[in-house]
Amino acid sequence: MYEWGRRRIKYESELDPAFCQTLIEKTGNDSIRNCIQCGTCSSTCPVSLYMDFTPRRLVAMAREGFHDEVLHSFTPWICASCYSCTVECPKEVKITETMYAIKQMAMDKGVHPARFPVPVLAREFYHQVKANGRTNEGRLITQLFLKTNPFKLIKQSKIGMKLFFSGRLDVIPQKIKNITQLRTLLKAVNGNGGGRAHS
Amino acid sequence: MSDAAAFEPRIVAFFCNWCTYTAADLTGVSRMAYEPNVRVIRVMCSGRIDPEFILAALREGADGVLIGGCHPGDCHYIEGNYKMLRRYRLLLKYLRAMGVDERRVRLEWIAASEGDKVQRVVNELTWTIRELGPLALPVMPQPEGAGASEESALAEANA
Amino acid sequence: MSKPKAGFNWFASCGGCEEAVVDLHEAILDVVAAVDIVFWPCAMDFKKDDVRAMRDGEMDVCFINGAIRTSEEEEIAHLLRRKTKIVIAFGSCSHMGGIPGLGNLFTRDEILEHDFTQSFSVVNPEKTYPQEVTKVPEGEVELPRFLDYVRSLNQVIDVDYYLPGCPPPVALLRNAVQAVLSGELPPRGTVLAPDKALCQECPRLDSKPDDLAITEFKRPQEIIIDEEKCLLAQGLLCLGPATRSGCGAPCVNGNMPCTGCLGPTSRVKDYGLSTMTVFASLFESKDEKEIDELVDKIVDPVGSFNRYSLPSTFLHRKANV
Amino acid sequence: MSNNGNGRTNGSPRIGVYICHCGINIAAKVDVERVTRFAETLPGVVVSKEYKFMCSDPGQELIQKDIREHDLNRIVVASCSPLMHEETFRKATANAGLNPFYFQMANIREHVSWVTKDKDLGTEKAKALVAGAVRRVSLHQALEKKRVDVHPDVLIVGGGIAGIHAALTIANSGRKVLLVEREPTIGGHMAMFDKTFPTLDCAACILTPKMSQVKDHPNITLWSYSEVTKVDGFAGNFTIQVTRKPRYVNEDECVGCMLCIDSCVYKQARVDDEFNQGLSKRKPIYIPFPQATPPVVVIDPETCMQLSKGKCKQLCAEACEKHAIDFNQKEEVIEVQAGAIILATGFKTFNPMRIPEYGYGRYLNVYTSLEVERLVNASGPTGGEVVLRDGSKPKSIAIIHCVGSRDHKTNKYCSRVCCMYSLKLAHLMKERSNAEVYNFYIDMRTPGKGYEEFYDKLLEEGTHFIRGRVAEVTDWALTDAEEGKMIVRVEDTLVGMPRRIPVDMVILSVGLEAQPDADDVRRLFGVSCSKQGWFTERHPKLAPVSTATDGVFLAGACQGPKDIPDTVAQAGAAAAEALAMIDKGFVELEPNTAFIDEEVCSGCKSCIPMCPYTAIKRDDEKKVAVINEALCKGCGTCVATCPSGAAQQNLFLDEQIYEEIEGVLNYV
Amino acid sequence: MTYLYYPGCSLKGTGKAYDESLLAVMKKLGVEQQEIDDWNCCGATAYMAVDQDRAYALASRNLALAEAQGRPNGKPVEVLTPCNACYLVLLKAQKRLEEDALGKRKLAGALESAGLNYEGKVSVRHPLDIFVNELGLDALKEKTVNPLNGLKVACYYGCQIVRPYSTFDDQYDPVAMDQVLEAMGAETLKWPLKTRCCGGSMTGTIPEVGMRLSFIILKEAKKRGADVIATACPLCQFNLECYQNEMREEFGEAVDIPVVYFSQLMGKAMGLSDRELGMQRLFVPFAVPAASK
Repeated sequence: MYEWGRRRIKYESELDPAFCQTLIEKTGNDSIRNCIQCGTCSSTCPVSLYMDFTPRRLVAMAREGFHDEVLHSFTPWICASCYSCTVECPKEVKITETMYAIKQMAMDKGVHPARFPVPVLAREFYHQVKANGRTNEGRLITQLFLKTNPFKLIKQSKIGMKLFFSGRLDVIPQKIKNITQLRTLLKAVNGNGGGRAHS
Repeated sequence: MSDAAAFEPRIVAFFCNWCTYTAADLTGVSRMAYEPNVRVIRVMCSGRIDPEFILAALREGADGVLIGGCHPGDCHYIEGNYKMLRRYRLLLKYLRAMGVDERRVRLEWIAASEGDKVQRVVNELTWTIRELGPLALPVMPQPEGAGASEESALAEANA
Repeated sequence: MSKPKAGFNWFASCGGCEEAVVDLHEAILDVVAAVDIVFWPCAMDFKKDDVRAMRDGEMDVCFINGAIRTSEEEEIAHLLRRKTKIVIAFGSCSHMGGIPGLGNLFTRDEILEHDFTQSFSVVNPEKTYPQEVTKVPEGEVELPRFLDYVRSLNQVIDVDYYLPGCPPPVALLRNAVQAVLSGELPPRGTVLAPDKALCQECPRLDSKPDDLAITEFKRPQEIIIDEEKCLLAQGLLCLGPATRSGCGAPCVNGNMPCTGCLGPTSRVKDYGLSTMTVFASLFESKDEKEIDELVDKIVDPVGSFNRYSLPSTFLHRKANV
Repeated sequence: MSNNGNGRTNGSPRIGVYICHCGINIAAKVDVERVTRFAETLPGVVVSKEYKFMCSDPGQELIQKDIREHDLNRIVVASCSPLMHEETFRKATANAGLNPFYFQMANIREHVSWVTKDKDLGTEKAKALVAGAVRRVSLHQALEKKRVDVHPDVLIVGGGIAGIHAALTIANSGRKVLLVEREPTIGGHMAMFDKTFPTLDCAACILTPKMSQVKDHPNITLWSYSEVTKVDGFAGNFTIQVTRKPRYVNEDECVGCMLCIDSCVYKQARVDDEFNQGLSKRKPIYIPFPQATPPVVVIDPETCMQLSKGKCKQLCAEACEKHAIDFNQKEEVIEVQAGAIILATGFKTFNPMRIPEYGYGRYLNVYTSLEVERLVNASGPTGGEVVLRDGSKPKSIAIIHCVGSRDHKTNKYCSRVCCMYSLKLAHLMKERSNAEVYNFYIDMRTPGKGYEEFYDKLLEEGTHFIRGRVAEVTDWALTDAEEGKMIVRVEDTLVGMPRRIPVDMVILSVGLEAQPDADDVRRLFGVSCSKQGWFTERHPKLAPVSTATDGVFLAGACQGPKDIPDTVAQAGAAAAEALAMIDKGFVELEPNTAFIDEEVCSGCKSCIPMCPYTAIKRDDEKKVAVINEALCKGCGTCVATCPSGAAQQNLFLDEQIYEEIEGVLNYV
Repeated sequence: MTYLYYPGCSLKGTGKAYDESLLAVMKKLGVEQQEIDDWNCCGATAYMAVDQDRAYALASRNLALAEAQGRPNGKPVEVLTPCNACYLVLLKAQKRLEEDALGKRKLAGALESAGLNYEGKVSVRHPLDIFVNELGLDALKEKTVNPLNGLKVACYYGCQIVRPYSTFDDQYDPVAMDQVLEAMGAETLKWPLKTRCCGGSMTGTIPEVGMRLSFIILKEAKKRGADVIATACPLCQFNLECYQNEMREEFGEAVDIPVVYFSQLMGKAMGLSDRELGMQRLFVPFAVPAASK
């Protein structure tokens, strides 16, 4: 949001020239260098209207090293992973993957915007998988609201009840048989980020 | 395998004048860098390439050979490339029988506009051969080699 | 003036070449009359020491047949070289490695193991292998070393001339002897046979189509061979187009394809590759799969194209073994 | 193998080696000094020198001086690709009195310095290539180029503006031209346009006079509705087979009165009119447009009752006083000779069905730019009035740029003309309909004489320019204003906000693509083409209208998207190149032909089926193969095949190649 | 051929009806299936977004299990994956293991330490792909006993079924579901929102945005006269159906319209009972109108 008197200029010394490269290594492809700033991503995106920076602007900023703006932006947290930007991009920029990478970097640095419960959801998701091998939607949602906005839980309880009575809410989590194997597997992977998601 | 790091393959390439040689020029014009291990010999048509050249190159110390011709149907001389293809398929069988890894001799169709393909193919072949290691064809002692002096020594001893 | 001194020797070969000398029939008397045979272990009792005793270059000409496989053969080859003015590699084995040369498809150990333990006719439960030195009550007995590979004669010593063939055709031998006697010899290194391929003297050449395209390969036992028609046109692997002439095409006249014993003409560096090239180029198909199907019909490309010449190819022997 | 003698064919070589810096093009990645010193150590090398630009006059003089002073008899230049400067250095060698084929080139620019990152490795590679060239050149032999007379006629394929202009240029110089056009009329795409940018000349006004000149020119033979089906021969002497499709109307008789069309049993025109892009209908017997050249009707066998069903009252034939209609006309195949060929086969427009997001084919009022060209054309289906399919007038129009251009999923390249023609259409639409016109562009590209000024003019006219590539043309409305309209979803990238813009009409500025049969055509003429199907010129800068095949030239958009001024300029250039070749009267052929050494040839006939040009015959007397030098094109396939080494190829002797192999491998 | 079936967590929870109806329909069609034993969570979007490598590991375990249980016999093992998110993640992992040598090496090590091995012989398929491209529409027509005549269906594919790795249908305007339901007599809507995002997990995380996205889809389907929306994703179905009351409160406009799984409609046409198809689990009840019978 614009504040009166706040300066609107970027000095070269404030930029992180290595930022783009870091991001590229994270996503494993250098497609964002191909961006021609045509805006197809932003116009095809169903949620770009809720973002602080459109995906196109985020790519432009990432490429030029606007480290702070990019990591603090809530654009990636709004991304719904629908991939329409990725498939429509005329230069085959992997935008969705780039959003993932930005999220991971933001979480690593602990700078993600606090009001977005996505990391909370991810963390809960991770714990459930680690414990049972599968997720339980009911618990997922309950935990999410408990940890972010208990008030919402009350609001949503009506739906919850309905789900329960239509047999669509499993209260008892399903657990896979060979959970040891799964844990060994997850442990063997060198997590490439999101360190906080499973700490 | 510690030698593998130091080993740099020597590769001879035979490129046809019209498609692949021109493509390699385009790779240059487009400044697409590739592994420096390849030495290109220009012929007018892949049909000119005699398998004897390929094996002569291996015998002379090449670790791999690349043959580049026009795509099927595109040969500047109508169908020289098919003749090369036939020789190549038979040659591969011969190489297998003779214990030479067939990945060392590669035939590729590369059109004049495919500068990027030259880059890719040369890199791939170089990397493959780096993994395969030196060809090290068996060498036979040459006339007047060790055997000769041994015999003389033997003869003198017996004399 | 004394008669020229001549020698004959026999290394790794079947003995057929010696037979070819005998095949001179009455002409052999002329040879004997014209030269002094000072060394011919096959026919008369000569020992190594007899050769050693000669002066260097004492023999005017020596015909050497057979490839080099053992240490003894190598030693004697060098010895003969020193004692001889003109060394003539006599027959395919000596010229290009010959049939024994196909031993280069295997390692020495593979051959020994097969021959002394696995062969049908062998019973050798203790796996006894020939030893180079064996102690017997009388002392030590030595056997020559079985070398790692087979070589043609020129891969061991310098060779002056080559008389190709398996065995060399009598006519060529006669010409060679005459040339030696008259002293009218071509440049060193020459193969003493016409420098044109067999098709030149093939009686069936006219039946060879101008637009020959190979669509199939047959083995001689699979078809009834037309006695008039070009063998290649009948789908047989006839190596005539790539092989030196001078033999009078006895195989073709006997209704069998040429197998290439006279080796290549002078411009060819690798006989097997050269023959493969001509056949492959003549395949009809342009489709990789079909080509491979045809290639599959050539069961043994090395044996088919390098029957007599494996050691003198670019590769010499099977690699990476 | 040492058992076969391999005497060198030439006596003691005295070789001069010249290494080029090419400014820093080579010197940056090759230590030229080191390579020069290395070359001195090679056998036979008498002098080894380096120079900044070998191809320059002083560079060439350096070689010539050395030839005379050091009595050199062999020259090696290590510089760029032989395809670039081999001829230059051969001439330099010849000017010093040496046979030009005592020369060999090592390519240390395209194949070394430009593709190698490390200078040491580049230097090593350059050394290897120089060694190969030195070893090879010592076996070079003196050769002579063969001269062949040139046939003076020119064949031009394609009768769009490029073919028309080239044909007129050549015909005006007094040479004969055969112009072959696939469609029933010449004129190509330009004939469909209304106005041309940036001057807004009427396309018909400037094109149709040229079309009639073609028809009337005594030196031009025009074969429309015809295709080239076979090409044989070589530069200066092409034999071309042309297939003339039956138009079922005798071309010499028809006067273009069109009475036949009026009397066709079809009272109503029912067939989509190709010329009007399907926006109007025509009859089975038709003339593509009033100024069609030749002005001869044509019958479409697919829809004509007589030709498709075999049953019709044949009212057309009755109506024709000249009795020109002939239902029995058959396809004709004619063989012609020409010395040079100009390809001017043009382009096709991108089919926007491939981008379903833009709704072409789904929403009625989404048009391609070519359709709109017809729509605004006074002789078009609406007489130039801008109306939608339901007859209403659009109040707002979106023009979407880069449809099928700059897009990895369709065509990666920029089609070059769309920005300008979009501006032209924006102007025309505004002028004719007074609608709000929105241009959606990624980058505005107006590099041409008067082009930027045209853009300025459009800006002044109040047309909207929104920088952003459209994601979607859709019809789901979010606001009342959007109801019943098509909505263009786009990010206004300059504002940084997504926008939804409701419009009545959408114009897709479709890109240019190569003709769908470009691949067959290029094979026919032996030229190469890029992955996208554009014919490849011999050199992008220095030989832009020549091809890899001597005697075949390119004009117009078949070589790549281009606008009318560029097309005409290129057509003139192609005409000039063709004329230069013809007026010289002869062509020189490379001496790299094959020959047979009768001493070695056994007459085994293996080489005969190898030759695609039937240049090899067997001399039954001598029992040896004989190569007809005039027919041989020098591929060397017979040489590689010959099992006894009797067949050899000039400039590519077996021994020369073996020397080069040994040289590049064992150079240290 | 027997397909290996990977239901995913949602089909055992909120998407139970999808599981039930799909299995019933496949049984009726004679498509044999066998659930992958001991499958685990696919590693879906929420996970993929923050810990890519572990997400791939989760997916790979499923692929490895499938490969072992399917006993590849030259042909790839076909894994039937009805949930959009699972489909995308498994497909993405499969592609990565195919194309990215480095990624493969990384994963292979991890799999090995867990006693697993994946050789790349699994092909991930969506039921719609199977119905259209393997079974064929004629087979579906044959099994139709109660054609859905007169029923106007808005086919809603969701985003991840055709993007970005899948190739069986157009990425912008897919038609597989339309073809299936048309073959069974229904009339399908030509509309531009077939693949527009429903909001995904945002209905939970940022409900104001998530609900808005679902609302747009429901409103447009209703406006175009759809009787019912057919979905192919448990999350889409949940978002579109369960929040309809909340949407009415939030946006002041009723968008009540039944939202069912395409497999439920198929089952209706094939004469299966409501119970078999899990119809009782719907929040917004749906019955094929009498007129259409």
